[in-house]
Amino acid sequence: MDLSYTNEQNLIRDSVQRFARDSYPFDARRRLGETSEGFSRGTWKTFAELGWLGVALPEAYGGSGGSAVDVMILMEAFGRALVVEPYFTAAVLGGTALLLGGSEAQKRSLLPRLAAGELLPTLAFAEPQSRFDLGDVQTTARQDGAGFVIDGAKSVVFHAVSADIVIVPARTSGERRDEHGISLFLVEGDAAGLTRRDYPTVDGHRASELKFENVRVGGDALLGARDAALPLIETVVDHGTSAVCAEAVGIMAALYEATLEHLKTREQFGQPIGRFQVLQHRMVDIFAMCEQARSMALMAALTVGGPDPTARRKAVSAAKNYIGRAGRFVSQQAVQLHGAMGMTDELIIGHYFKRLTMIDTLFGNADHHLERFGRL
Amino acid sequence: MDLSYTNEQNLIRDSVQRFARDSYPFDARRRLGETSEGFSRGTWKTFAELGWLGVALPEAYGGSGGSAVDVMILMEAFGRALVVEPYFTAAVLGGTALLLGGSEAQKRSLLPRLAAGELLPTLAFAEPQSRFDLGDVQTTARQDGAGFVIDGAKSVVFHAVSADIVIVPARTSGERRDEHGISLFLVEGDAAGLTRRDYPTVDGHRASELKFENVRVGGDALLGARDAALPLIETVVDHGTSAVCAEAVGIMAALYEATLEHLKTREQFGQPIGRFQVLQHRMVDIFAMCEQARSMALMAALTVGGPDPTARRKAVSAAKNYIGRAGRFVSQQAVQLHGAMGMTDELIIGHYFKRLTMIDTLFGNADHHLERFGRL
Amino acid sequence: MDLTFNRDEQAFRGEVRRFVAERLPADVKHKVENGLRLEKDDYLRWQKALYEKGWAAPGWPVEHGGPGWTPVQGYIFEQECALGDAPAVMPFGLNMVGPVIIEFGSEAQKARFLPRILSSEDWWCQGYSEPGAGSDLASLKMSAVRAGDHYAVNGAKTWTTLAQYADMIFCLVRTSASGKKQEGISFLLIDMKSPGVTVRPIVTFDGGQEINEVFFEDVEVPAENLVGEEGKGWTYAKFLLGHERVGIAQVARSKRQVERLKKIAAAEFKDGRPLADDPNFRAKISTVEIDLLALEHMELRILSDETAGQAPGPESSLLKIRGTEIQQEITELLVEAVGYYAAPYQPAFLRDGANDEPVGPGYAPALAPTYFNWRKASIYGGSNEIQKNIIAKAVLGL
Amino acid sequence: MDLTFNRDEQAFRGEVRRFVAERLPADVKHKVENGLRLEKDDYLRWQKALYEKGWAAPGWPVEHGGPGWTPVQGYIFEQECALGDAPAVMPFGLNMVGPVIIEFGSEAQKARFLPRILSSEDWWCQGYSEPGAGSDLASLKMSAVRAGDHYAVNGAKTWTTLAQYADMIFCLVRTSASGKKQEGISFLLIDMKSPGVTVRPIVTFDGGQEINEVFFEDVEVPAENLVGEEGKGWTYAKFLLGHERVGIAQVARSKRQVERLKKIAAAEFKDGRPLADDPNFRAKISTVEIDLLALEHMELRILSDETAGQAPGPESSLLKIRGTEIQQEITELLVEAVGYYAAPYQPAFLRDGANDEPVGPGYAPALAPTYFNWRKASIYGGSNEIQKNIIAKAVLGL
Repeated sequence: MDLSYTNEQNLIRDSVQRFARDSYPFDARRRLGETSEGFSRGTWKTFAELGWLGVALPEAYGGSGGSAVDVMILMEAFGRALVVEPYFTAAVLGGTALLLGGSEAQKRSLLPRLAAGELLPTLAFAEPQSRFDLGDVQTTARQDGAGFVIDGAKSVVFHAVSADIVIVPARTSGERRDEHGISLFLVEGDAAGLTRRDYPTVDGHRASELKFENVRVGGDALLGARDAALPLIETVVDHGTSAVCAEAVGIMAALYEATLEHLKTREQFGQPIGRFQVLQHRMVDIFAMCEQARSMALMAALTVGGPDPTARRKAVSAAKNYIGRAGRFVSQQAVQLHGAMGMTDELIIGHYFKRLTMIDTLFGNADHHLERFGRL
Repeated sequence: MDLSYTNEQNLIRDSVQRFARDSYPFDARRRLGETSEGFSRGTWKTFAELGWLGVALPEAYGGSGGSAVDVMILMEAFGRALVVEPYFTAAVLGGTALLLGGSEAQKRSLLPRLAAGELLPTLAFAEPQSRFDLGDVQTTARQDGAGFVIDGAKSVVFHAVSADIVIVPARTSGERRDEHGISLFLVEGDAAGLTRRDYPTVDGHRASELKFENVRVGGDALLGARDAALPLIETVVDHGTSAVCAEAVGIMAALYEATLEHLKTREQFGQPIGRFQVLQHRMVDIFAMCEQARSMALMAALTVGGPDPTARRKAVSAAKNYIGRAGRFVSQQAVQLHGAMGMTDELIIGHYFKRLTMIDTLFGNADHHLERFGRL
Repeated sequence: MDLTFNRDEQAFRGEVRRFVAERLPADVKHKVENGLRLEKDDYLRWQKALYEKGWAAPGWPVEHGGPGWTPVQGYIFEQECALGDAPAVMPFGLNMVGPVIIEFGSEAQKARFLPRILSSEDWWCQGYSEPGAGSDLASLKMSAVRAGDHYAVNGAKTWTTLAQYADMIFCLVRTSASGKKQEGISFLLIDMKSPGVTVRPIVTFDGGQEINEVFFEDVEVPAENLVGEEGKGWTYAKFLLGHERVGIAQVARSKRQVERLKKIAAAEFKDGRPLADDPNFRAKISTVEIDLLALEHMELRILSDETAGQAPGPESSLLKIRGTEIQQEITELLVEAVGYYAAPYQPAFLRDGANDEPVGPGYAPALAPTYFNWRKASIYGGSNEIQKNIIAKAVLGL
Repeated sequence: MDLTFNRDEQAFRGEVRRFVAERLPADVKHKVENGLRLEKDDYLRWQKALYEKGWAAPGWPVEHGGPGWTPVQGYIFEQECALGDAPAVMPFGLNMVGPVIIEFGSEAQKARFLPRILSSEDWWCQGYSEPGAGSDLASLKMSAVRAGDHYAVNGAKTWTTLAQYADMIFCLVRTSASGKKQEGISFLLIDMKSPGVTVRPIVTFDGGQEINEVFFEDVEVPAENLVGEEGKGWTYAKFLLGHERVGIAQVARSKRQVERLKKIAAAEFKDGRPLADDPNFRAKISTVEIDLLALEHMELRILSDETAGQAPGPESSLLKIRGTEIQQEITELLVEAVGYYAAPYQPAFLRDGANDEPVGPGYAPALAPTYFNWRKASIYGGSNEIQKNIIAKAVLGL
């Protein structure tokens, strides 16, 4: 047993922390909110050059052969900087889906471009009625000659506005909530019959509602086995969940540090407010949750790529549940301890709050993962 | 709307508070634990003389025509004094069952004796498998001529060791958890075929496991309508629940006062520990819960005797849930704030703790009542 | 003892209910019901309807235009307004500066300000907090220096709610720097149109614009705008705090929100069944409902004591703490209920003017912003930590 | 990075597991598994088996009889003992006074006491708290006055765990009343059989007899029993506190209790179905399981830092706080699980000697007493409030 970083991981960590500190000022991030894509293509290119987009991909496909722990290191720093570039969508969800589901030809053609920052995939994992149930798929893909015709709707598809490829779960057989009968398709972002309604999210990202009307794709658009994609989707989403857990850990650590600093410097009643015992103990609770949240994210990252699906599900759901609960407490208390100042849009505190709130919902909230954990 | 006590209620309150303060010392209460009945027949007689046993019975049956609010006043003081006399069993459960279920003849023969302290009934509302489900009745009553033959088992029957009459729900038709088919029977405490296993409870009361083997009762032993006793049982148990909510409120108030006093007098680090802000805020939480618990017990007492069964159930379950949660917090914190001293058997604190814990279980714990509330 | 309203009280309740149903503008009701953002005019139209009926200032003495209600009537009025989705009354004029002027103001101040508060002609705001003095009000710095028949005022106030709408501001100002901090504070009424007053909006992280910084640069304030005596401002501020009890728990408004939560939970689906039927989510709803009942009946007991002649005490701090905790809990559950559709940011749908259909269900757009915004509730008006300090000291004697 | 044990660690785990399975007496295992009360002999039989194997003192240096394990091996040992239902090691000799003697004791003290601790020949207890000094240890009063070659000791210690079994007690005593409070404190080893020592049992409200008051009346203690220097007792006590980290979180023991909880919830019925299938109860079990995973992995990270050479810091206070909170939570859920059968008080069934069948299911009698008893966990060894003070100061710098 050894929980220390390798030399390579230390290098990645240094480089991403430096990037977050020096090259990703909060003001610039806010201005990105006014652009149509909501992020910087220049920054995306930098991510590619630094090897981050392919960090968890094998070298054969242009990656650097790392693991979910490397992803965790990046995501933690991205959390701290509130990075809006579509890393978890494209590199984690997209990358994992293509790597685990793709044929050799698909992998060879797509993954190197993803790692180079030239291809931006996204995964349409939710439908208007599905809530957090990945198997609740009403979108259909009807066989038509060698290809398929897709009809239906997908909701809250992150960064679809920028996506070259949308990975779409669609029903090739079975009924709405059947486990069997779901297949994955690669659909070009500008495919005929695919319409988007784009919007910003409350936490400063971009998402879209997608409508598929007679969208035709070729037989080579199928990703993975026909009718049997649900286990793959679940694995991919578990990788995404593990990644956003790490992002949340980065945010919580930043909130912890900012709040602790505030307690030490803000004076009221003639002394720093950190002299008040109630605030001291509250801060200890925050500290304890941050430490445990990081431990849980690490557990998930060390388990999510392993061979045992039950262990993977348990670790990911435990981490997501814990981090959902802890994130809520930490973000609420960070605002509370900052007082009215914590309510302002000017301070980063509120933006951390919003992102943590949305991470709880993402891929299923604390309750969803508690139940999933309990069923395993 | 008016939540002030009537003059009569003020008189009862003064008299029971005086009794609890002057005539029910904790030491004497502890010595009762070593007697076989676990309470004092002399005290019981006093209760009768003071009119407390019949406080909620109509004057026609030897009572004083009061209400559940009068019962609340008594139970609150009994809680504070940790009274072990079987008031909630005999006067509340027994009295309410006989009053609401009895024929005119049964009421005339039994209630005046109950009010006079000469008849001690109890209600066998639980079975070994039933948990908190009042309709889970396996004990059977088979018609035999004009009478019935009862077979089965009842568990944790409070004060059965002293009971002249056990009121027994038994199945006259239907299956184990059917709502229909349950009837109530009056069984003499010394009936042939009725065997008891008596034991003290962890909170210093007495209870027994009962076994019924071919216990014969006459046709006049039936209390209320045949096969249709469940609504009556539920009403009676709601009265009991309302009463123990008031008892819990008395205990919580006593814990609040004792702990506040401890915070003001116990010195550590050169000052009373009540100077520490964390303990101050904890004490405020305790205070807030005590105030709200009292409000909930009052709501239940003011609703339980009313005409609307849904309102009754909602009020009683809301009160029991709130008091279960608040009681747990208050009792745990009272021990914690007393430090190691709070762990001793010598101090009354631990005994309050035990009784509050058992009151949470009694008639269904906080979770049970939360669900019942949610179903209404 | 009786939990139900007597015949007179029931009749009164009916009267209020009818009035709200008839006179509350439908568009305002719609906004309140759906948690949308209210404009100045929305508040004013409702306030003016109340004024016409003589119900604008439930807490005021009859001689100044109060309706002369019992505490129970006041409670019923609050409750019916909330259940009927009327906007909350802006407290700054009617519940805050009004009672201070009534108690401590000069006859001239009464004659000049009270009628305009009653009729909502003047919109007031509150100048207490300063950038350096949040919870620790006593260390405020904004100065008012007497010069002939006026004060020269310099400094800044912050977190000033809806100052952008205000005609007048009541301020705690420092008129003396010597002696005990509290004793150098005075209570001054300032016209927002005075030269030297500027308002800088502060956007909150939910995207709303409710609070402001207000700067005072050599503002001349007539000496007749001083309330009571110089140096007594702290006393008046404490009086005001004790006065602000009615409706502080906001039970009826929270009940309306729970109803809304239940409706949404019934409309949302989880694993093919209504979310409202999910045992865990139902347990959460039931818990908050029960907590609300506990708060409601604690408030009723306090009200009953008040009716019996006992003055309201610092227990009102408990109502504030529990009231805001429950409000915040409900906003959280609303976000949970709606799943992914909490995410889209659609500011157009937070007002009423959007022509389009929103993304997701119609009830969704306001939910996350309301959750974010409502974090303020445990901070403003004395943070909940400060409230606990008050109870520990004043009630528990610690 | 790797969460799994390497081959050597796995082999070691197998060895410990086999040892526990073979050498732990079945009756002792039964008691631990079912939360029954342990007697002195139960502890001793297991301790002596460990001693024979050379595993009695995992934390001690090899020269004094320690096994020379890595931190990970120490962790595995703790874990396997807990999972195998071995009794917890009584810490007073092996984990508390032992390390102090090793670090600060004279050669004579080492030679005389350490072997007897290792072999469990001496049972030690701890004399810290006094009736007037609980959390505030520095104000202790028990006095030791030097008179020739001995100290004359007078005073009382309280909350002394299992003093009734003890051969020796280590005490903080006051050797000087002048100067800073802490500087007048010394660390003294006292034979419990000395004339003038009396033990008064304190019954706890669960009915147990674990704690005692110990009185000292003109007790003569040889001066050679002073550890280190006079007036340095406070320093040694702090050293001891920092040392007592291993296993403080009790994760493996709590895991065993969760397993037991699940078994009981599967055996209990609610509305005709196993309680374990009830969504709300299942959510509670899952929550405590997840909390336990969070604690476990925090402990593993600390362990990993330690293996990498970092000294254990005051973060161990976190392990104590969360460990005891989780233990208490599990005891609560066990009481909930068993419904009415928590009520019967059956002290005979808390020991192993009862011939009869208990009232209710066999697992029920110990549940309520254990819940009651376990309230001590957040009080002893420095209450959880004190632990938070320590973290706030030492880790957070507040």
